[in-house]
Amino acid sequence: MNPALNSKSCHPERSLALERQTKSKYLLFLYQPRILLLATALVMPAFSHAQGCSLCKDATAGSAPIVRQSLRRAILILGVPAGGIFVGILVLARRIKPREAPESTSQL
Amino acid sequence: MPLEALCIAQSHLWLPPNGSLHGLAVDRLMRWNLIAICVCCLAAHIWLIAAMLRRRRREQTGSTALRWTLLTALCAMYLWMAVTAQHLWAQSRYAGPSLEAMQVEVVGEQFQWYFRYPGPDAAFGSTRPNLVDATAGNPLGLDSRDARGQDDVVSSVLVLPAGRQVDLRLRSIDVIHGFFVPGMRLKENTVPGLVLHVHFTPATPGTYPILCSQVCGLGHERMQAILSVVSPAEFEAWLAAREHVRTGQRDTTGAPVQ
Amino acid sequence: MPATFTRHPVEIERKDTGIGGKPPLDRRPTGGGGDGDNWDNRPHGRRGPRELLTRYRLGVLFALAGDLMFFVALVSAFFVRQSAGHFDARENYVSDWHPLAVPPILWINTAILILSSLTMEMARRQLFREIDVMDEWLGLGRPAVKRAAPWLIATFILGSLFLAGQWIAWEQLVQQGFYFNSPDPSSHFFYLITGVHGVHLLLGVFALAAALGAMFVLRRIELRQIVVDCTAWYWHTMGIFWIFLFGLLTFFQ
Amino acid sequence: MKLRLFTTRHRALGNLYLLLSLAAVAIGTLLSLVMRIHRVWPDTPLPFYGLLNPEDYLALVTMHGTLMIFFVLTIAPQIAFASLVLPEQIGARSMAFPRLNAIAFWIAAAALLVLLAAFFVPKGAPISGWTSYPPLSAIPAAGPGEAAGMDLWLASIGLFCLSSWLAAVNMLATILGERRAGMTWSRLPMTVWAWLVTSILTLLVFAVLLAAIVLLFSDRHFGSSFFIPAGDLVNGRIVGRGDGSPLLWLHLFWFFGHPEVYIAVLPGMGLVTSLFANFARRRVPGYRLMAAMLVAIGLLGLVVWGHHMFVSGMNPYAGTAFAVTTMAIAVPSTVEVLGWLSMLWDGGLRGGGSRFPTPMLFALGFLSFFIAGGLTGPILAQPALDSYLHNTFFVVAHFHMVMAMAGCFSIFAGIYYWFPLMTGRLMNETLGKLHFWLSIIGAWGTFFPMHFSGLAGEPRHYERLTGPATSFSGIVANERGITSAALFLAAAQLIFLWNIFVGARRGRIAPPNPWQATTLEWAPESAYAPINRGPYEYEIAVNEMNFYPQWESASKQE
Repeated sequence: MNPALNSKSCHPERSLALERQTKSKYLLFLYQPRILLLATALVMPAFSHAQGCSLCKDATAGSAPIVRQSLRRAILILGVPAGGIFVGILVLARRIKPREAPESTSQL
Repeated sequence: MPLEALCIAQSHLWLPPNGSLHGLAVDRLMRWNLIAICVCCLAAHIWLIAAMLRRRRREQTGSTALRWTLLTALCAMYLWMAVTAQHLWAQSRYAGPSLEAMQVEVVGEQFQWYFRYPGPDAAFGSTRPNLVDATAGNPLGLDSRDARGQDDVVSSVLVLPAGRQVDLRLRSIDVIHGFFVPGMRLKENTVPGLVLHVHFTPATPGTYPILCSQVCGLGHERMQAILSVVSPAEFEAWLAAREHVRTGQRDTTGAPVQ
Repeated sequence: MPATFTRHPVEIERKDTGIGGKPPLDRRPTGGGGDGDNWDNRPHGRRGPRELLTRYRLGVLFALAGDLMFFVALVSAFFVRQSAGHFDARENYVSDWHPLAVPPILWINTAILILSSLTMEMARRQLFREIDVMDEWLGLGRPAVKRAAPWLIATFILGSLFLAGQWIAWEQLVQQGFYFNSPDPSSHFFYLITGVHGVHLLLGVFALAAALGAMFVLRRIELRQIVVDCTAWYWHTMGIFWIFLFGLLTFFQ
Repeated sequence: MKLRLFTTRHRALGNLYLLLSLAAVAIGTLLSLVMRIHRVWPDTPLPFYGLLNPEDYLALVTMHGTLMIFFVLTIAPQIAFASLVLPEQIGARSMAFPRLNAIAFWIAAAALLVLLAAFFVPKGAPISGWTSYPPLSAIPAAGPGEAAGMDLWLASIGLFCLSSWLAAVNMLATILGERRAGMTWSRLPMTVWAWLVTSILTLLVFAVLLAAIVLLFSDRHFGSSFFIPAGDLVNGRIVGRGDGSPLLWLHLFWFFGHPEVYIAVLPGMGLVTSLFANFARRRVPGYRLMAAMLVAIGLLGLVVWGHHMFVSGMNPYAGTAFAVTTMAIAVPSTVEVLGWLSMLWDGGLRGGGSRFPTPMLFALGFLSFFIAGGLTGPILAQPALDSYLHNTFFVVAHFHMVMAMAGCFSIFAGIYYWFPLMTGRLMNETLGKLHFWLSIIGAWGTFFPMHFSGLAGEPRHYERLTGPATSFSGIVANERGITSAALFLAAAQLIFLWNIFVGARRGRIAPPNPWQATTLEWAPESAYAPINRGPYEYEIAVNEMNFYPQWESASKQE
């Protein structure tokens, strides 16, 4: 795991480092689609800090920290199950063999 | 396409004249991005047409190496785009406004922009939606019992001094509007229930149109205002004139005094 | 598996026993070429036993995955709305969310629902007991249906009880002065979540009734199995959803 | 093919779906023409209508977007083409649940009728755009059309969510469960991969949209306050009761709205891959990589929705995070484009058995628009630039090129390609080529200049340029050009309609496998051998046939 991605990166330079490292991750998964999942999983913390940074004087200064924290929770609540179901269906698809596959008939 | 790439290369690229400090960097970034994608688009189309004209051959001329090189190059381009753009974004948005930035409140309501200056006490008076009454000269619902609001100046034009950083607090009374100043390369929605802040520094004096960029109802395209950037002296004079007529009813038809 | 299962060829496709295990000997895929009875080029190739069951289970599974996202969206809205607020005239942040004390009867309802899930599972198992299924295939009465029916009826009653309990919970809330459109958002969410889930369970109860009827009407054992099986999976999933939603409403107010 | 209404046969349903989309696209195009004409001559009364009011213009925008995105770009490439050829392509005899397929179609048809009914209720259709941001869409008093029209809009989209949810369940069950022996994951045609991804996306995001619609509806009618903030004052009445948050709607809606774009364009990507392989007579280079990239686009597409909200009061750090993921999507898309280009280049396309029939031309057109429109994506993915370009015509140009035009061209390609499967006849090649060239000229002429209007800062949804906005006077010439090009483009589609209807009646009878294709939808009725070869085995010199169809079993070869 990538420390810069998990640490609360609220400062510009650190979050720049954050997205550089994330980019390089994305370049990787060209060769290894599996790394895509890892990369997405790594960006998730970025989302989680995205809405909840106590230093943000700007755009959301009008909303209380609890709102941003709840928004970040909501983003995770939306994104994580969706990605999970997506990957789950793909895994299921790998498990199911075409009909009359020579050895085992597909069962759930 | 090549012509576009050229005339993009030599500046203005159809953007309205820029009047803000950060606008220069935005324009530069925009220009280089447009050049990059025009070149890519052009190259891709040339490749496409060349492939259509190329005589078919039996043997597999595997261009795998070429593909991966191109892919790496393009990814480097995306990385460069992302990094530079995020750098600019961080400069303009991550940090709050400077402490001596001038506070101005922008209020959008169907279909009109209002701009409120805090006055000498540098504090905005509280507003109540049930007091809003544009005909009675109180379009923002200023609470007259709030001392901080006594010296607030409400105007329908946004007059700003050149060279001083401005911290806009964006509010909306009814629906989501989009506060868009093309000349300042500035856009932020005004969301009811939220107070959003954007800060920028108007540089060159002049008048710039203020538009509503988020569809807000049947008068959407009429919801416009004028930003006039004046010299600090003129601005002081204008503000002083407004503050004199402040008592009792408010003046909502402020025009910049010359 | 005895060969007595084979009907005449036109009937064979998609009309197959739900009895698990390998396809009958003469149905084994003989991949490409082989004996004259190569069933690979029989008009509608079949996968062998449980094909139909698998298909319907897949359908129910995907439908429920989408349904899960529906509830997930409601839950995320719950959390956002919970913390939303505004700055009052004195510039302090006030929120209009007041935690709602859920009626205690919900605990009883939850227990009832869990119980109904158990009875549903019993009913489902009854329809997959090899001996009874064999008998039904051989036309010796319908022991499986006879065993399953009481459990199914029990599930039906328990499900109706749950719905009635939810209704009572609403009544109690109304007596406490919490309506759907009362200014308190937590009551919006209570009514919305319980209501949406109640609609799902209402459909489930209808499905139970339909399955109960179908068990006696349907002539083919595998269809009876499918009806009960899919209803069971739906019912279990709704039970799990309810446990999560109940935890949300109770502990995350 | 005889078109029976209450059928459950997948091909007939595919035709019905396509006819539904055809009706929707015809209406949507007419609406867009009215908009274009009104933008250039705002004060000339329209025939049969009279003068167009501002709210009418916004209603046109809303209905155009809703019709095109939901009823054309979601239905036609995905479920229409899927129920047309998906079962054959995986070697099945029908969809997993034929009746469910029919039910989904009829729900979609009902949704279309409900939506069109919004034109005829008092105060007309909704004016809040296809994104219908609250509070504008949550408060009937907020504008004309926000009362009954908005309710009908919500009902229609709710029905549509239900329909596409059922359709997605059906497609998933079919793709996963109904494949013939030997149709392994590495032997699926690329279209099936695309349909797999889009049906998963549909399953996930339309449920969320349905939830959002339920919340909005209860805000409108049951006095709740999910999206309406406190003290919200509309038309002099305080309607805000609780502390609702409009941003919540934005999050929920765009969580649906962005994957929707991929639902619209991914099937086209799969289809053109097949068409390139078919007409260039080549294998698909890096088949596994291309398929994996389709999946990657779909998966990444789930976590980029925030880039529609850079200027909507979202936290700047969220902007960065979403911008990173959005940029990341450019990578798999680039892999796809490079794959196509090198695939076309390697063999060369002139002579040697490779041809340019109409489907191939439209596939190439798709590629052109996908490149041109996709490349502006990385610009809009940068918050710093998007905060200027957001909701300007630059965005309009971007998504019309990469979603609308690329999507429509892939639909055209599919219709020309699979027309023999629908009607047993071929469409007229000459008319088809004419249709293609006029269309691509008209489409480029319509949507490319919009970039310049957008760079000049002209916002969307403006009925006319008044007040300070007249500073865009330099744009007017551009606008005229766009409008005339749009009229040209629409006129070119008449050729297509004529070609369809004449082709369906008196077109040349199609030979079996007219395109010399390898995928299974062209298999003769009698071929049920298990699959033992990949989908794109072209340019293999065997006896008098330079390709192996997938239905040719190994035993037949030796």
